[in-house]
Amino acid sequence: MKLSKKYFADERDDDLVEIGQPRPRSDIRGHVTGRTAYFADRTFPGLLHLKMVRSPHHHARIRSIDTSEAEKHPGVARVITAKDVPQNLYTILILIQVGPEDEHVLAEDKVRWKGEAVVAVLAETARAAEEAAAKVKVDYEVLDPVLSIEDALKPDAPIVNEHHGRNYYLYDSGECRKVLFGDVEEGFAQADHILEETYRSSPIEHAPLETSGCIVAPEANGRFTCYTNTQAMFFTLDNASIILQMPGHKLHMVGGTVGGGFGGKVDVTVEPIAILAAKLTGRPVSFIYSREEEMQVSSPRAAEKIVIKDGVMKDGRIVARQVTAYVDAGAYSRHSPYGAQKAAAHFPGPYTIPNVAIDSYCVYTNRTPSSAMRGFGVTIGDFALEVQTDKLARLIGMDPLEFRFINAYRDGDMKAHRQPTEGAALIECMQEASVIADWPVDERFMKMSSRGRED
Amino acid sequence: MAKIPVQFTLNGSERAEFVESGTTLLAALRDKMGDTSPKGGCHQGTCGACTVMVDGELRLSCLTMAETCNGAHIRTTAGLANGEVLHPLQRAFENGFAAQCGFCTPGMIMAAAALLERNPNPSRDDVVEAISGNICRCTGYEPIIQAVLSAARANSTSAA
Amino acid sequence: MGLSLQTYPTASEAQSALAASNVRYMGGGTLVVRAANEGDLSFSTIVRTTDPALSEIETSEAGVRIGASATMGMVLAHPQLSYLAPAARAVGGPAVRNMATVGGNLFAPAPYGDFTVALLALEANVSVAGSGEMALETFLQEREGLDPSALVTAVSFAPPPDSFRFLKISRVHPKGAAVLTIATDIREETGSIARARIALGCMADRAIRARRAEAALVGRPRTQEGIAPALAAALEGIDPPTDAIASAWYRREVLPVHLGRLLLG
Amino acid sequence: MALRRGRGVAAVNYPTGMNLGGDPTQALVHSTPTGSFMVTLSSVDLGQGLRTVIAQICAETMGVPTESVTIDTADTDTGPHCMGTFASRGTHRVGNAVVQAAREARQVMLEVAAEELEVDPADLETDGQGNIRVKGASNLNISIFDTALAAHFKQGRSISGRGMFLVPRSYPETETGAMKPSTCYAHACTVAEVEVDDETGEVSVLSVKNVFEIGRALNPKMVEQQLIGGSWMGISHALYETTEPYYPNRTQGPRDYNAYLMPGPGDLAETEIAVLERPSGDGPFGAKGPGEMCANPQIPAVANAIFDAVGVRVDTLPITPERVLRALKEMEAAGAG
Repeated sequence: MKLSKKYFADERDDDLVEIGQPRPRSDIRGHVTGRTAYFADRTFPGLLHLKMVRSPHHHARIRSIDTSEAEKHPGVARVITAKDVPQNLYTILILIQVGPEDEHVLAEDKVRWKGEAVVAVLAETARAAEEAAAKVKVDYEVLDPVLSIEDALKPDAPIVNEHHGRNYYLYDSGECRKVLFGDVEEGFAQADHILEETYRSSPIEHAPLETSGCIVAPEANGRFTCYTNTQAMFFTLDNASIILQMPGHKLHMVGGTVGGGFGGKVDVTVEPIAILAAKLTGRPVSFIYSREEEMQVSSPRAAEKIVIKDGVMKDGRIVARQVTAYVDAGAYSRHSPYGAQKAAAHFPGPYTIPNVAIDSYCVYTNRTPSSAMRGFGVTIGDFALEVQTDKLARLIGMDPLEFRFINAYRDGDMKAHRQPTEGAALIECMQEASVIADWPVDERFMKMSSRGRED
Repeated sequence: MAKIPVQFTLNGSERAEFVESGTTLLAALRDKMGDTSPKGGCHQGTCGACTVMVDGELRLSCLTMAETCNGAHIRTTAGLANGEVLHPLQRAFENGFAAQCGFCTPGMIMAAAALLERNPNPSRDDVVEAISGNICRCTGYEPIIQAVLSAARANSTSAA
Repeated sequence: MGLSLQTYPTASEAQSALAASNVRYMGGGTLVVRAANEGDLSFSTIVRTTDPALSEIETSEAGVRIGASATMGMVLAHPQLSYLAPAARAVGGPAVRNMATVGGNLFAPAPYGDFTVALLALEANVSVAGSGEMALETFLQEREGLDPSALVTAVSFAPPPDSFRFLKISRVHPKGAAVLTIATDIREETGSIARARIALGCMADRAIRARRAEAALVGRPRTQEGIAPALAAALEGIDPPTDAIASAWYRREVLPVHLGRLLLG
Repeated sequence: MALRRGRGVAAVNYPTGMNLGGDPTQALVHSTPTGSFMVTLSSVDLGQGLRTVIAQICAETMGVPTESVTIDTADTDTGPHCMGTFASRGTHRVGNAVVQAAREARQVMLEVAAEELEVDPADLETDGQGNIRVKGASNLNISIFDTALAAHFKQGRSISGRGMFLVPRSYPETETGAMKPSTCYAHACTVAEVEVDDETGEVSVLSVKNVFEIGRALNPKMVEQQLIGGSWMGISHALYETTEPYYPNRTQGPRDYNAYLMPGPGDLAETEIAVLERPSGDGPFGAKGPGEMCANPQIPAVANAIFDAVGVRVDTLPITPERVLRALKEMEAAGAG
């Protein structure tokens, strides 16, 4: 790695003692000797294993659930259904007032995605739990699923999630989060070229080496200690407290080093049901996703569809950018309304464009609920923006790197969401890239600065 | 359920436990013998986090039945260091910042140790092949490859 | 119910144990223990044998016999089987290769079973305890219909002259599941192909012979034009799977490309 | 057959912390009787090395060596609230809370030392080696060890501090979307070079040259490891990853690491990293959050390089060999027709 100190040297104090030093990682000795403690590196006598019975359908009504055979299976300690969960309806961001509650801890009336949790089985061994889970009988009436953003937004589409009453999230701004700046139609009218393109992505899994999970131990004083690999201790505690209708002081979350997160361990999907199981049985409970569950059941990065329409001048200036973005939330909100909102704030990218219109939708389908993942709301948007930018440069016959210099934002420029740019450094990154990648650009671009405009 | 005796040498110590028939070596090591250095990343044989050595050969402990290891010599990352003196691979992983979350590290180090025991002067391709059964989601592999090569160099220097 | 493992000192005792219900035979464990870990409830007893005869590898100029319990690692380490090293190395990473057996590979579904593709091009025979010997091609076709207690004990084949080639295309390197696998044994005499054996992996749910392509090669020169009919013929009768690695469409599209490169390479 | 090379560029920015703010973190710092320092948090270390960088931030602020700082975290019985480790917020938000807590603790520490030395606290400085001395008179000094002992057993004071960092929540204006999503942005530019097999659609990323502007590299080696890993993940997103290869048919959904595709150790691009530092106005020592941003620019850079190599656009992720080959065949058909 090259630490390039020549840029912005006057804005930095480089005479610090500890900051800037390559101190060894405090956890590295544990990692290389195998002694780092992860949540599952503990043993508990009498540990019960939780296995989840999951929906085999994208969308179905539950007519009945019969757990009687499963309960009789040797080694089974308890079978848990929706009626056992004190506050079965929840949504994780309710803590910061992003509602409505739209998801069941265990399915009640309907299942809305293939893999949704329906019944939890607790047994002495994982094998006994598997065997008993196979004996749970769920009678489903299969419903038409909604499997794409386009289908979800059709006027006659089946409703995926009745708690929203429509197949998109309703913001205070309406059916989407909007950003309006300048006059995009006027911009298109003056443009030399218009380019409208559509970009898409597939869900992406975090694939951490350690799957999501927790072990809950009931304590003698009536509290529950939950050893968990959550990325957010109090997020988990507070949501568990609401779901279980249990005061927070009854709960004790213990984390440690997490075996990779990437956003996949921000959802609160394992802890509440495991704590409930420990409460109902009085025994320690382990609920750890299998690799298959981690891959297909834990929420992925959302599939997205992004339509970008640009107006560009022959001299390289982008004069209008209209973005319509759709984030496929799957069946439940989790963090997707937040993600779609973050996308609205991120467009039109790190460029100064005088006329911008953004519509960012959070859409519900009968897909695995999507949620947080490294850069969500931005990562796929950046793919779309930067491929589009490349297309614009080629459309007017300009070098793609030089084209970006022309449009790059600089300190003082007003962004589309009406914040003045501060602390920009895109131009300097491109200057350094020009050098290290041997991609020469015109001298005037090498003289540019993010700190202001020449004229 | 009848319990089955398992008895083997773990990192030089004689160990014996009773396990349920059908228990994997990974479960026996972690739950019965207190060696949690092998990690259960997939239980499918596709991630390598549970890699150990059985009689000098790399094995996936999640796919190995514990009772098939009776009488064997089993080595795990927990037994690599000689007291406080780290194995050259452990030193190289530390110095090279070759671990982030650390969950793949014990298995990765066992895979690398098996390579260096057979081939003290591996090429980059040899290292790539040796760790190919071990998934890492954090580092992008390059620091790990460099650490293994550097451990090999350190070894050959100290031998010379 | 739980799960139990039964270990027998001889193959014949293991074979007898396989007659019971809910039993699965375990070679190296890479298929069976995985299935058990994943909650496969179709078996509750795992049978294995420690019979040393099953792990033997015998090589002579006349023939090679590899015991079903021999691992990919043992094949890789064998000095007389270097032509099979690329195929053995195609199976998993080093730890898996120390476990995965030659016998087990015969049962691996696409996109796995790369080693079997090599054996198929070598026209190997499979020894099945109780049923005697049968051609690997027949075995693969009749695999599911065999007696539940049928136990594969060995594979055997004639060692090829320096004419054996193996190619595995995967998305991930060096260890990745196959987009496709090709093994060929092409022998030339006086400028044209006299004998051709081609086996394909991932062109059906199990390894298959490309007999039409083989026929289209015989008598032809090993040139771009010479092999062209064979490349077209290779697409006849295939039914490639669609999986996470590649679609049937893609596998079909690139089979002639890779086969052509292997034949001319 | 032809292996055709191309290169592409992409430039991005990325906001630090939760979008629109409103994501608090608290920290407590206290000394032990013998002058070690405990930072108490409930933040989670996911492997990015939060504990180490937080120890460095505390040490720099206190004026003590990093090794004398212990991080006690991820326990809700002991640590005060933290929103969590996500949204590239760890270093920035937790770091700021720790700076505030450490400043308060440092002030008490200097007051205790001043009383022992019978000087004005404003005249004192730390030497970074575990001592406090009078500015300009280095013979007038006291060790932090003795200072902590005096605080505990003689003066009856607690060398401790409380820290809290909260970017106030911004509420978007409904019609215009006027809002404050973030207080600082990291930046990046990546140039990728690829080789495309025009008969099979296979893409190899030969090299990626990444420039990242991250405010301040608080620990350059840990920054480097995160940026290298992130760059790998970006390439992986571009070419490999999907949980639903043929959606809506879920039958081929990957269930393991054999089927969930990511570049293996034999698929690595030659990776170059350059880091620029333009300190943020409100980050601890100018730091911004690089954790998420570093995996983004490779995706469009690779896509643009593929176009440069073979002249086709694949606007759907991941850019699989199949999608490239289909696009090549469509282009061929269009050209022929």
